[in-house]
Amino acid sequence: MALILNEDQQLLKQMAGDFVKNESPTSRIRQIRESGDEVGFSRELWGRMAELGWQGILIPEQYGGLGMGYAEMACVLEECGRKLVPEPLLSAVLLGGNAVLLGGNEAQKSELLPKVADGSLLMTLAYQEKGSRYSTSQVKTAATSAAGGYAISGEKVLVIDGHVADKLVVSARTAGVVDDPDGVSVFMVDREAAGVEIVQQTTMHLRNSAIVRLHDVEVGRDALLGAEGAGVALLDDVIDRATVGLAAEMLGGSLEAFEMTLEYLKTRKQFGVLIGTFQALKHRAAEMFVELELGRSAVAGAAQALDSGADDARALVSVAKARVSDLAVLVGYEAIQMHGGIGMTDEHDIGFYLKRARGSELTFGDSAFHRARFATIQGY
Amino acid sequence: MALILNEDQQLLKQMAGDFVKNESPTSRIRQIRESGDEVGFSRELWGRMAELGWQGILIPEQYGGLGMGYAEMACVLEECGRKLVPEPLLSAVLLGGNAVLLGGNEAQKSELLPKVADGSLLMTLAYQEKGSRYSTSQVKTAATSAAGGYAISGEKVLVIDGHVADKLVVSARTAGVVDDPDGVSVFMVDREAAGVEIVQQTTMHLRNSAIVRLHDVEVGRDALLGAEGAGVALLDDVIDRATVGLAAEMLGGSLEAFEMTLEYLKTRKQFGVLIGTFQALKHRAAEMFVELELGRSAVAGAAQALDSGADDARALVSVAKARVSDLAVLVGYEAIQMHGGIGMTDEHDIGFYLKRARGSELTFGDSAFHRARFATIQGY
Amino acid sequence: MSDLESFREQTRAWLEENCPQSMRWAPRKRGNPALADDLVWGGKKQTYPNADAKVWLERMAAKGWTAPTWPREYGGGGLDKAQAKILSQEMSAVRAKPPLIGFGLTMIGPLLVANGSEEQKLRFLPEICRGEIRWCQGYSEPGSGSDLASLQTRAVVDGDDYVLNGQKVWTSYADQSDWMFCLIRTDPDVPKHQGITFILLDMQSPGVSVQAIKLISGASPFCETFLDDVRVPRDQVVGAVNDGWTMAKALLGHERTMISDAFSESSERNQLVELARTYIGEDGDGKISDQVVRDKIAQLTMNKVCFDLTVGRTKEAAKIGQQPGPESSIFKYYATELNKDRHSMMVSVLGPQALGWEGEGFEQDELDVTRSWLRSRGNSIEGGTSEVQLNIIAKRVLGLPE
Amino acid sequence: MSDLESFREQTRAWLEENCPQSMRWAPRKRGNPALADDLVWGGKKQTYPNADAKVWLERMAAKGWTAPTWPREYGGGGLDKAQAKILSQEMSAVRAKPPLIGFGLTMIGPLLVANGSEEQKLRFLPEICRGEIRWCQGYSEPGSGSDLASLQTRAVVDGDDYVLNGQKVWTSYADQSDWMFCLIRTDPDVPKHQGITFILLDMQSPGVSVQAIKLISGASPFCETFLDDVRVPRDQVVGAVNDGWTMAKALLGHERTMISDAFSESSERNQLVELARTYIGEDGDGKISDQVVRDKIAQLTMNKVCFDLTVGRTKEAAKIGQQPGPESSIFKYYATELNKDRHSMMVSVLGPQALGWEGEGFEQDELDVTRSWLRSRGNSIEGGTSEVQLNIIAKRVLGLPE
Repeated sequence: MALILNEDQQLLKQMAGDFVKNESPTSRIRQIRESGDEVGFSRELWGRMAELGWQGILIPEQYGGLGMGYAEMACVLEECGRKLVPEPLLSAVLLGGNAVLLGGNEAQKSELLPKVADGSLLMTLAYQEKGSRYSTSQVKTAATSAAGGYAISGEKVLVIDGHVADKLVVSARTAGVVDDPDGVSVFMVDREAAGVEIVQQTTMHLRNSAIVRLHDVEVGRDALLGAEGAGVALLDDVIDRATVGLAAEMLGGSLEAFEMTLEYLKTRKQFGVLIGTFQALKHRAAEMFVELELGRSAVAGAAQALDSGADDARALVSVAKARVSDLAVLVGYEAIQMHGGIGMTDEHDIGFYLKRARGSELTFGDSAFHRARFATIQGY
Repeated sequence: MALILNEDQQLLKQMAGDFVKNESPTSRIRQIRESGDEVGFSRELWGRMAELGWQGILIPEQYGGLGMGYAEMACVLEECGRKLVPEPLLSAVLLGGNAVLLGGNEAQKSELLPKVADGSLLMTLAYQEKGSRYSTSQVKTAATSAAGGYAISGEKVLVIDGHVADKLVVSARTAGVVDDPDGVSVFMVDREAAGVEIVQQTTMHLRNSAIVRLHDVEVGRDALLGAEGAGVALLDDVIDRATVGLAAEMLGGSLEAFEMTLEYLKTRKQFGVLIGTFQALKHRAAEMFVELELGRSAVAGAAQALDSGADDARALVSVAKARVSDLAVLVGYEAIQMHGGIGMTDEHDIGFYLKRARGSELTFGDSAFHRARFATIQGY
Repeated sequence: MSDLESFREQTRAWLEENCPQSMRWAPRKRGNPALADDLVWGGKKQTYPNADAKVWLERMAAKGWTAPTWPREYGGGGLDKAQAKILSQEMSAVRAKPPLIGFGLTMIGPLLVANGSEEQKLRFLPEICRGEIRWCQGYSEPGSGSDLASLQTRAVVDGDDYVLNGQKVWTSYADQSDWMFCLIRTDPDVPKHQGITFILLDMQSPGVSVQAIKLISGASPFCETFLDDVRVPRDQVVGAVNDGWTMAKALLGHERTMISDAFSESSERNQLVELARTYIGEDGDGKISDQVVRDKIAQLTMNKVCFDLTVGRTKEAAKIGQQPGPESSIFKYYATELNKDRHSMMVSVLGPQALGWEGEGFEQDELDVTRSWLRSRGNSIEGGTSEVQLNIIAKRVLGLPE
Repeated sequence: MSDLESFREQTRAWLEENCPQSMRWAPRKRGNPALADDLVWGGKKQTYPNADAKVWLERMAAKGWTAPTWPREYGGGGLDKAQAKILSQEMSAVRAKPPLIGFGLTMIGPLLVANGSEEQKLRFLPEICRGEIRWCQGYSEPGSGSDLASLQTRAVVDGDDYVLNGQKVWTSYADQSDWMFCLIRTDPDVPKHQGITFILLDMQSPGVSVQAIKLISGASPFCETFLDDVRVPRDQVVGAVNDGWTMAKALLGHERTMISDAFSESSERNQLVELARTYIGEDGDGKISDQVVRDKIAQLTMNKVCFDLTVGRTKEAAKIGQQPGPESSIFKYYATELNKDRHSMMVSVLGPQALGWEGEGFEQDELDVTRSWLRSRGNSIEGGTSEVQLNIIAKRVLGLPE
């Protein structure tokens, strides 16, 4: 196991942290919210991230990437999570890019992955439907055979960065009924294709998202990723990887909120003394620290398991997502409470961290979902 | 609702508290344990309780009792719970007596209840079997028709005060298969009857208990309590009432353990100061106080619901048992932790309270059992 | 027929005749906090939700029944306790909404009745009863937080006036209010609990400016109030100069009770169950299909039952004239923690449908759950933090050493 | 072949030949704490579980491999780190049980190697290596609890001796031990962390009496030790007089690591699942039939996984020569809290079958669950309470103000 960072990884993390601190303070996300900016991120900064190679970290060298792993990706995403960086790494690389990498044939990979790696192509995954909750098999969207391919109809919601994605990876049912694990297929759909309607959503946690409506959208056979009807396995694999990325981001957000709170405890006076001298708060801070360290281990363990192709990778992904979900919400709640009234104001940044914490908790499965999945994997 | 005590009840409680404090300090239960006393309580003290009328509180005046209710019974049991009083009120009155009161015909009631009320007859309920957990329908013990009545065979465990009970109220299957809610019948069996074998058990929580083995024990038709095959409803009603009694006892034990701990916090010094000055411990003590007040309300609510015959009585019994189960374990754990090393020694009484807390928690259903039952009653 | 019985009959008849149908609660919606918007807070900025609301207030105020137990000379109803109880029961019987609510009736009014000068009573109480002025409370300041006595806003005597300078925060609806009752430091040279005076302030006074504070939930129930050389006549002091802390303590008690009362409605008890049926589903027996969710909902519901029973104990004791027991010290703490837990669970039950802020893809009910959840996080901060509540229990109830 | 490779080959061959079959772990039972009874703690009161245990100890001690890295002149193996790692790996490969365990090897021995006088090393270390003396630790006193430095046991100089008076408690297995290393106050007139001296005490000395403390679990792993005019030669002081606190700190660190290590075996991870299958049952798919229990077991198992991963981080860092990071401060706290939670849950899973203490009606395994649960409650008290651990994290790691 490689649970601690080697020198290269430490350097990568350090650089990512500096970049984020200098280029993307938390105030950015506030500005984007206030301005109603429809893009919701900076294409210029996205380009500079590509220069640093971030979009290519997970992509093999033969497709123009750096061929590194989740340990490295987690370093970058943890730092991005600290400042709630809005650029679409999660969607473009971990969802869209991974769908091609894990499900695509050689032609698809050769064509698309280099563009993902250099940041020129934005992809995302459109798998959730209203009421589908955290399931990949709850698919009502239907793909029927059409001349030379398929015609897809249905509605996808909470598509991360769906408002800007050039290509949408869409799950649709080619056979079976809702909740049937077989019969789901995965297609790539161009945003410009006839019948695609995209409506931007405004989320509580300020994660750029969209509704994607497909009205008899025709795609060719070459739009299929992986075998027809075998999409659930592909979706689960893709989402597992995105989940580790999200967990790293959540760890970063939790660390930042914790450190902001620690700083507040050390500077805020009440009743004539620093509130950080109150033992009840000290113990709660120490308990948060314990959870943060366990969360860090969980993320490292899951990343390492993916990188080494370990048998227990899926179980460790659930461990990580369950842990950081509970961790992020705990820290978010405690951060607000310890900040007192000021923490309840929209003006203070700490509220963003609570919102993002729960938003991410409810993305790719909350802790109860992952405990149940873990138990199933473990055979009990 | 009558959630607070009226003057008579306050007086009863005060007198019970004084009696228990003077006559039955916690040291008694230690002495009984050390001496290996096979009776496990004092017949003399039992007689004096009868003089005070405690055994007759719940028994209608026409059968020689005081015709009072669960509010009054709870007053007495709360005080008994404070000192872990070993006399068999729970078994003789709340289990055995109630089985006759709720299930018996006029002849049975007229014959037996006066003896329960004056303390001369010890009865108990033998319903649990190995593996039956908290279910009243998990009954393997079988009653088959025999000349003039039934022949009963089977094994009952953890029969409270079964080692001294004169009459055992036994559940046995007259029809159906294990776990079938129909087909269970309730019989009275004399301890002296041929084929009855009683083996005393040594329990962690020092609750006098026994295994009762029945080898083709013959009983007449007049041994049946209630209708043949309708025993589960009777058992549930009886156990509901005993549960409220046990909950009152648990509340008393929790209050005593809490007060012992509070006293320790006020007198024990560490690092040169009283440990009760540490804010982390203060907050935990205050949280325990909150739980104690809620537990007190829950017990009062359930007692009042039984006394008024309220529709929601069963739901409130579950609320009370779930609450005091969690409360008693919380207080037991915190009491040991706050006492530190001395709390871990057998020599200190506080350990008795933790053991009794969990012992009572696992009697008549733990909090998870009662939450599920509550949800079912509430229709969700 | 006794006097009380005849009072009951007359009251019932009057209410039946005078309470407009639209000012009666719909049976099922009682206690739904969304409906609080329908209620009349009074004041010059009041816009009535409908014509009936105004009529209802005017009719009740004319009888003095907006403040039934206050003396008639100050605009109240002059009822004794038994009569007031009957009025309350009969209003419940016809499901009448309160004609008027707010800090005037529940906080500053009672204080003036008990501690105001005759002049103050005659000046303010009738206006309060008629809903003509709305009040806000100016206690907290930036930096004071839980340590209320550390306040810094200063008043210095200048002729017949005080001149006030400083800043108040967390003033509920200061932007909607006509007057503020506030705590001001009048003597900086004595220990902090002394030297504070309770002052009534006209929000129209020159030098008063108000700015709404936007919360993480998006709502703005609180304001910052800036006081810049604001002149207040010295006869607007309530109680003795430098004895404001005594006045404040009584009112703070009121506020804590109100906050916990706000959560003690039991009609919402099963909202979680309804949400779970919708968002999680149920099995063939009508049980919530996820047992873990069901277990947590049962726990929260039981918590609520236990809390309601505890409040019930205090109410029963009050009925027979007993002082609130130690159990009342847990109300603020537990009610707010419970409310937070309940809202937190509602978000979990909604799952991804709780991710909305506004716009397409989410029902209004869903958006309300999310925003109410965020708002609930402040419950354990405002009106005395949970930490302060635990400190109080540890000290005053348990007697643990300082 | 490198020197290390040849060392590995020789070691493996020697172990294969010399480690008796009965002194090898059964593959599945590794980490089962019940087996700790098989292990040899040494000392004059040691009764060997079987003849092989004695042979195995003698053979290993003859090679110095009971203390592989100690110098050969003190009875150790004189191995360097690389060799010691190979020995450890090869012992694992043949599943050899340790020939000898105890405080001599893990606590007082290393301290003497580092800080003992030459005389002390020659006198004690060989006996420790051969398992001839067993040690106990005399730190805690009645009333000292978490505040170790407040100890009161006094030593006064009399000729070449110290004369000791006082009482030690929580001495693990003092009744089984030959020697005690203890902290004694030698100067009462200086601040409490000063004036303490680290002294080695022969338990056979006149004036020493030992009484076992029975715990709530029924077991007696600890003793009280009374010291009544006990004479100890002054050359049995380790380190400088009045510098005992420095000595103690190093050892206390050792103890904390040991306690958390004791719970980091992962073979027990699924004991809860097995118990749940037996006592709760499973559904048609082999899932635990009570989803709430299943959820809690998954939570506890995940907690354990996260803890093991955290320990793994420290071990990896140690391998590349890094100091333990801040994560190591959580080990004692979390390991003991987790162990308590796990045992508490085991009792819940057993339900009524956890009610036994002894005798009929309960299986031995059930009685063990109950007693182990009770024993586990002490984990967060001994070796530094959880409260002290949280204080340490708050102060040293988080830098929160005093």
